[in-house]
Amino acid sequence: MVSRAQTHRLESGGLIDRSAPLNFRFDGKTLAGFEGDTLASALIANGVKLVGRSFKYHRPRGILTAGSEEPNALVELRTGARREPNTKATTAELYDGLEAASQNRWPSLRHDLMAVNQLFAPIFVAGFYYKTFMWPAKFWEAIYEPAIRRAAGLGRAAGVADPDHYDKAWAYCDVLIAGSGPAGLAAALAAGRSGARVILCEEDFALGGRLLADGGTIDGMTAAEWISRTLAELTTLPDVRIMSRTTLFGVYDGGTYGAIERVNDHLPSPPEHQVRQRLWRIVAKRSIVAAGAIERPIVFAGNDTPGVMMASAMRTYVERYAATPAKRIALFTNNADGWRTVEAALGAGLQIAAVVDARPDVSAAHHALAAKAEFPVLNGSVAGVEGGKDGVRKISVALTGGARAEVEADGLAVSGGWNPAVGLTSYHRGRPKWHDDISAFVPDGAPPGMVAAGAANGAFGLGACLRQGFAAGAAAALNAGHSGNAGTPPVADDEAFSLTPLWHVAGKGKAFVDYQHDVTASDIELAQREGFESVEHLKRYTTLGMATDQGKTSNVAGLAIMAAVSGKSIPETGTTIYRPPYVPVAIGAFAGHHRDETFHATRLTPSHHWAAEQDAVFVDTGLWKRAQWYPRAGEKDWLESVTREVKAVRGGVGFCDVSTLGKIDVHGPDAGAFLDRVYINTFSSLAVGKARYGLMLREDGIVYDDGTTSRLAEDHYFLTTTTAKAGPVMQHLEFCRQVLFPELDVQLTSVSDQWAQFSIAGPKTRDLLREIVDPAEDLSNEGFPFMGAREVTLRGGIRARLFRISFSGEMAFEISVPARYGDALVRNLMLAGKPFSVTPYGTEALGVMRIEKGHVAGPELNGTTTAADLGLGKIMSTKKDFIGRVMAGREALVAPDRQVVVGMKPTDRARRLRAGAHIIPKGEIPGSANDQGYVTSVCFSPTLDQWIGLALVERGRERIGEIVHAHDPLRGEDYDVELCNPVFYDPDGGRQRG
Amino acid sequence: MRHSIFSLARAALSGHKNWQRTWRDASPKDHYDVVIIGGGGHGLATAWFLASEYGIRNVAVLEKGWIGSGNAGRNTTIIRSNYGLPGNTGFYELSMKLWERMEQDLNYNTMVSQRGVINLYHSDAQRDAYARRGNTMRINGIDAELLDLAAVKKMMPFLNFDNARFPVQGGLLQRRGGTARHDAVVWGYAHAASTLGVDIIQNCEVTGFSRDANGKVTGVETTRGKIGAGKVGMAVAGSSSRVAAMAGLRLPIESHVLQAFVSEAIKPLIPNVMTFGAGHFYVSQSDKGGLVFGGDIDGYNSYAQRGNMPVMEDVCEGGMALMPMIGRVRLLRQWGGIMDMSMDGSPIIDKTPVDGLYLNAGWCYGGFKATPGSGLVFAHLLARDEPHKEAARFRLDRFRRGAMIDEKGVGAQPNLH
Amino acid sequence: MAEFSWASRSPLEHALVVGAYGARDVEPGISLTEIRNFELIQVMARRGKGAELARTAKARFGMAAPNVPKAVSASDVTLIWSGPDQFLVLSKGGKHAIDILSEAFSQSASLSDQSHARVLISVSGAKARAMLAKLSSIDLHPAAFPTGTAAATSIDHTSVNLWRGYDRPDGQAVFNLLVFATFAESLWHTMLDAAAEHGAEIGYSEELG
Amino acid sequence: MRIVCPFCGERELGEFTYLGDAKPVRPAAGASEDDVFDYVYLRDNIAGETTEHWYHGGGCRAWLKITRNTLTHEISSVEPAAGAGAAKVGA
Repeated sequence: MVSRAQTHRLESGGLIDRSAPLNFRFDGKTLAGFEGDTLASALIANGVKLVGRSFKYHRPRGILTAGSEEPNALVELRTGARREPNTKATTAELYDGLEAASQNRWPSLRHDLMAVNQLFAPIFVAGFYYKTFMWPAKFWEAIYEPAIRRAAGLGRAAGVADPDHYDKAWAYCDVLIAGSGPAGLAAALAAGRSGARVILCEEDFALGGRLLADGGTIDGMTAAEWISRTLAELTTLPDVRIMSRTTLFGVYDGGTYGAIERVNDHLPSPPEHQVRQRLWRIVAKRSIVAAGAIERPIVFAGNDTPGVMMASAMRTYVERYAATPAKRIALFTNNADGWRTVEAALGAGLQIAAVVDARPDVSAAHHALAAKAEFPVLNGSVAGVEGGKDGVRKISVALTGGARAEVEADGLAVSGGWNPAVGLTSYHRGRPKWHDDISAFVPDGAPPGMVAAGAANGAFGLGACLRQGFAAGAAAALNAGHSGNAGTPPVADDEAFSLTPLWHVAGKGKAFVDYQHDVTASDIELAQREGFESVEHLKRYTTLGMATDQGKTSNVAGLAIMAAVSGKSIPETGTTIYRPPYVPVAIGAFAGHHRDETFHATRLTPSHHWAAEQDAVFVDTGLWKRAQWYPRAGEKDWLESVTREVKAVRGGVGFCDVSTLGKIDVHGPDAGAFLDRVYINTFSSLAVGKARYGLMLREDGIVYDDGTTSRLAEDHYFLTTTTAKAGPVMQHLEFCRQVLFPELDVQLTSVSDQWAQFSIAGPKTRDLLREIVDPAEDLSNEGFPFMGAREVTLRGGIRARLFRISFSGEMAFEISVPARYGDALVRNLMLAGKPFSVTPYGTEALGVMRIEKGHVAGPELNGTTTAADLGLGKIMSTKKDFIGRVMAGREALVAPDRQVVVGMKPTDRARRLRAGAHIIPKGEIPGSANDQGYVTSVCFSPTLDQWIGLALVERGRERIGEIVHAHDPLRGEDYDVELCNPVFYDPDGGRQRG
Repeated sequence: MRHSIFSLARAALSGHKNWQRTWRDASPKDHYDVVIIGGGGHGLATAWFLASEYGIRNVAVLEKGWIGSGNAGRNTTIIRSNYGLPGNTGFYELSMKLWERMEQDLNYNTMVSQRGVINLYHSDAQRDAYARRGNTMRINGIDAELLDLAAVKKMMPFLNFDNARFPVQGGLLQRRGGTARHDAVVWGYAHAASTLGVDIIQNCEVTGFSRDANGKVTGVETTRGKIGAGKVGMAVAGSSSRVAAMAGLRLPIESHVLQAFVSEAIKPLIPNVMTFGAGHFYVSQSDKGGLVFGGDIDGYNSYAQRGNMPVMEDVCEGGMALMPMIGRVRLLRQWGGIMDMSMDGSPIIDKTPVDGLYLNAGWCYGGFKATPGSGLVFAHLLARDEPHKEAARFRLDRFRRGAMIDEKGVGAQPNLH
Repeated sequence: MAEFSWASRSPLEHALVVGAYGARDVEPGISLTEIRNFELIQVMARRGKGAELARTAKARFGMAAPNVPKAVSASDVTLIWSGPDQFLVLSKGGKHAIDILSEAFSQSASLSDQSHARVLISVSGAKARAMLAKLSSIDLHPAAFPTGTAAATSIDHTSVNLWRGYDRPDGQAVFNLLVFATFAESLWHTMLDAAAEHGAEIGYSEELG
Repeated sequence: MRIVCPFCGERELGEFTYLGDAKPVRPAAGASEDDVFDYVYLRDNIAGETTEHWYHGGGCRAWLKITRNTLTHEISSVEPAAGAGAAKVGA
């Protein structure tokens, strides 16, 4: 039974389910509706006319349309963290408990104090702000801008994290169809019957498009009957997929389309484990745009009064929702189609006050209808509307010939004709073509594989829509390689379509073109007067068409008016560029799963879970989580832990997971020759069983990456990269192999994840290793000298690789085992290391020891330094060609005054250093002229018991011993430092060779 | 008519019937002292500085479409001078100082809004790099502050601090940075330059160069006929290679698409300009209420002024990683501009090997914020035939000499800058 | 002298929880099974040795190695195409371990052991395709991706080898995924998120399917 | 964009990485600084059809030569790099 509250609901008819009543709240007031309603239709059924306030003047606004083109009826939907500003009431599906609030008003919708803006309307014309608010300069940020920002902006975002989930998915089809109206359904039938994989997207929750409101007879059936039969057949076809609540919003290269599925927006919140919305990337061989057309307003004084509604929308509310926007309706039309609203209204027992028809001749049938229903047909135009918050009261009509008339009505239906939805067909910067017969822009070409059909293609008759849709469906299927029998097309009559173009009725009072942005006809005239004649200038100067409705109702009228005032034709004036998305899409949907902690994937080392058991502190390095240090009970800060770890290594033995290094198998007879071309130093001469440090340049001569590479066999090298460059170096080497040096017989395979690799360092390294490694293996200095590399067997028979290389400067080995044994190896090292109090150390201690040792790393390999800058010029071979050799010789890269790596320590031993400080000659006032370098890496050195650092300093190596000034205004620090040898620890390297 | 609240009120009384064109709609003359190709912000600013600073008023600006139809109208409106390398630092600060007096200079409100630009950092290494950069700025007299986590939380409590993949640790803040209304900058320079006698000629596409026997450029051939010129300046970022090719030049430049996005208008949510340090995302909120945001270039050479979907997703992922509160805010429009990506990520302002032809190009992402500075130094070069001191390092031969200005340190791969 | 255990630990040992996951009110639409402890060898032909490699492979495995994106199986081994002139050898029990194969292919190919570099996950069930559509950009429609089809592709910006094995006894398609070991735990969580709405049955096995 | 990898078939853009114009050829050993400079720094930057190096890193790891229109993004041909796979090249 019809709830008492629904004063404007018809007793019968419509596609609502009267057995499923729903309660909802609008601005705190509880109202009732039915399943099948939109928020807009339910508001109408409850007699609500005032729904929102406009952007600039805060004028009262009602519901203009019944679709995603709605400029006025925008609300804040839902509450709290789920609040969605600017939600179109016309597309929001009603659910029980829905909460909506009007926006952009204060304190209330009925009494909006911001409406005082209307008093200043004479000043707030298009572009007014460009001409004022300039004095005094400081006032902009302080006063004007905050006021403007507060006044603008429509709805309020939640301001807290979105609690809902989103995901993204891929779909493939032969034929993609946008729209489920007569053209779309006919296309799906033809393509599906032909055997094609079909996806049909419909943004509405009900299928049928305009048929749902306009009805009609197809194959002798009612539209409703035909829709259900068609859907029934489509579901029997194996590869036809119908996606309702899904808007196709964009077309991208290579036949990739973007669509947004509102999976659970029709519920208060998504069920557990389900997403709110899903972003689809649909790959289609062919696509058919059957997105219909949008009825366009006529611009006249007072055309934004609540109760003024598009004619097609008004009959949609009556026919589909059994809701009556008004009891006594006037129609203002310039075409025959508008009259359907009269028929619908009469059919629902509503009164017609009058029809104002701008066409010179109205059909006999319509005259007969008027006579029968006893309403006048006035030849002329609506020149003004009396009314306000509570809707339309009276309409004044300028009759052809000059006389005036007045009509009492509480609702005005307007039809200015129809604009095909040309968005999708124009997103590759295509420009639609003007068709005089329907006075509208029609697609002129489209992205590859796409065609338009039906109203979207300018075919407004039902019969034509079916024919075009069916033909397009069959053709698309055939082009996609499916030649099955498409059967016979559905048949219907074509209504006559006659239209007399009418865009703007001159007259007193504000006449709106862009309702939401309050752009009036006079704004467009002003823009033209000021030289903003190009439609793009017009758009940017007046903000025409830039609101949330993307100008769906305003663009064409706007440029028609511009054409008129600038004395050009509409096609000459042209359209702006159409931009995706077709409807606004939640940012969360584009992100999908990739937000918060799942923003990017995470890489874990083989010892990760063991380290976590030790309460290690982890640091993000690229995608990796690495143990940064291992705090112990009683240690007051990271520095204390790191210092302990360093001392433990220098004094005994420690180990560190270095599995994050990039590892590459370089195989083949030409492996050595290949490495000679990618490294600045030579590897073909490296003996089997030996490792060597290597440095790579970019082709522009700048240092790219470094690492040790070992020769495990004549035709097998094991190359390591830095953690950061693992991926890029692999790509670079493949480029060298496949593109630059294809004649070399070399193969590359990333084995980064195959090996768990640990650095074991400290004077007691051998003692520990002997516990782990099979006793038969000779680890003596003779049996396994510095820079040796070979496979060994561990106790228990596991095969491993040992590399005698040192980053810490201590006697050290790197050991690698197959990754799934990494966890066991760590535990065994701890077990075997007990007697030597073996100490796991993290990346901080690693960093400290490399700085003490003067090894360069990320902060020095910063993409602007040369080998010589890093003190590695001497290893650059002069006897061979290699990547970067020639460009490295350019004058500015070999200039004597370059900034080069040097060590530094504060003259005040107690002083802490910070990276990022700049180096200024002592006693000089800092300026760009004497800014001679900067500090790259610093650490507290437990070994030297003071802070030390590395810096890039002009002529640094010639200035060892010089006292310079470290200038750090950001942190308010200034102090003297002494430039010194970057190798602070064991300069002759005795310890690592010992 | 001079703009002021009073003139506006006066105009209102007369129903705004008396407003003149914002700039004269000029037709080409036979000859100009200087012809500038490109009616974007840089070209129009150059013309205005030539007329106002260097007294050269017989100037034409040629625009193939409507003024501001290139990157001047397709950017994310950010202004800042937080660069770290010699050459960039001084130049962008010169530009920032010109932004600060632009409205008074032009008598046009370009809505310069110094709301602050903050670059967030997420690791110690990033902090150190920002410290180096911030100190460079301070040493050059530019405002810069290094904020710690607490300060960032205070300023932007809405960021994702609790469950972020790459937690924010702090940020480098330039309070004088901010935004400006991009179209208004174009119209403002057009308005002011036109007032000083500069001819702004729209729908006039350059199709070739006129050269004399010695190869000197003596003018341009256009869709509106030959136009003679004492000097010709190119300010056509996005099309630099195509125009230069007409003079037989190859440039160290590639054209790439940079997308930008705007959301539906919402009430004030984001107070400043932010860049995410662990992904490709930067954002500010326009005075109209839209979130204006962007990220990385699409990654391949392109002259198609439209974006692809993977980058669109990548940018929104960055946004949702940094501030998941924007999940329900809707993306309203997506567009793409064509960037002049140079081989070191920094611009080129120099004479060319062709006598009489001057180049202003290679702006990468820096084009909009550089607009006034670019106009001044390019005007200086055109007027004096020697580089302005703040543009002395933007020479064309720096690549040959190895004197690159590579802020990102990625080398000669434009799509990585 | 300490006694060592060399327990092999799967990268998923921490994250994989046997049992039901996600939606409970529905019949589990997906089963996710990790296959543990296998041998996986990358075989890449040397320059100009493609044909020789093919011959050797046929002799060695009794079937031709795939030279297009396919996976072929014999009783004791599966050969998975992984790129031009290269394939992966998946087996158990050491018969096709690195040392043995290196011997066999020494003249024609370069081999790298990947046994520990990958995690093998098998995805099947009525909703397997719906779930994989969220992770993979490959068209898995039966006509486009029949049994035996393989793809070297990416999930979550990470390289994976994906191939369709023999259908389950109940006729459901089975999709096998080789993912990088150090990414495995992270990808596993992504897969669980994708599976949750359909309800998933989680398990692991020592048997190659 | 969709790229038809000659080895894998049609794949989405995300699997590929772009390097740039494939026309410049790396000068042989002993080339002059000018020649190498030209190779490293100067570009035709054509608006229209151009041949480029792309890497199928998210797939079979083959380097490809792709002919693509920079105005429309339409791809007219995709070829493997000379040294992709085990192709025998030169000596």
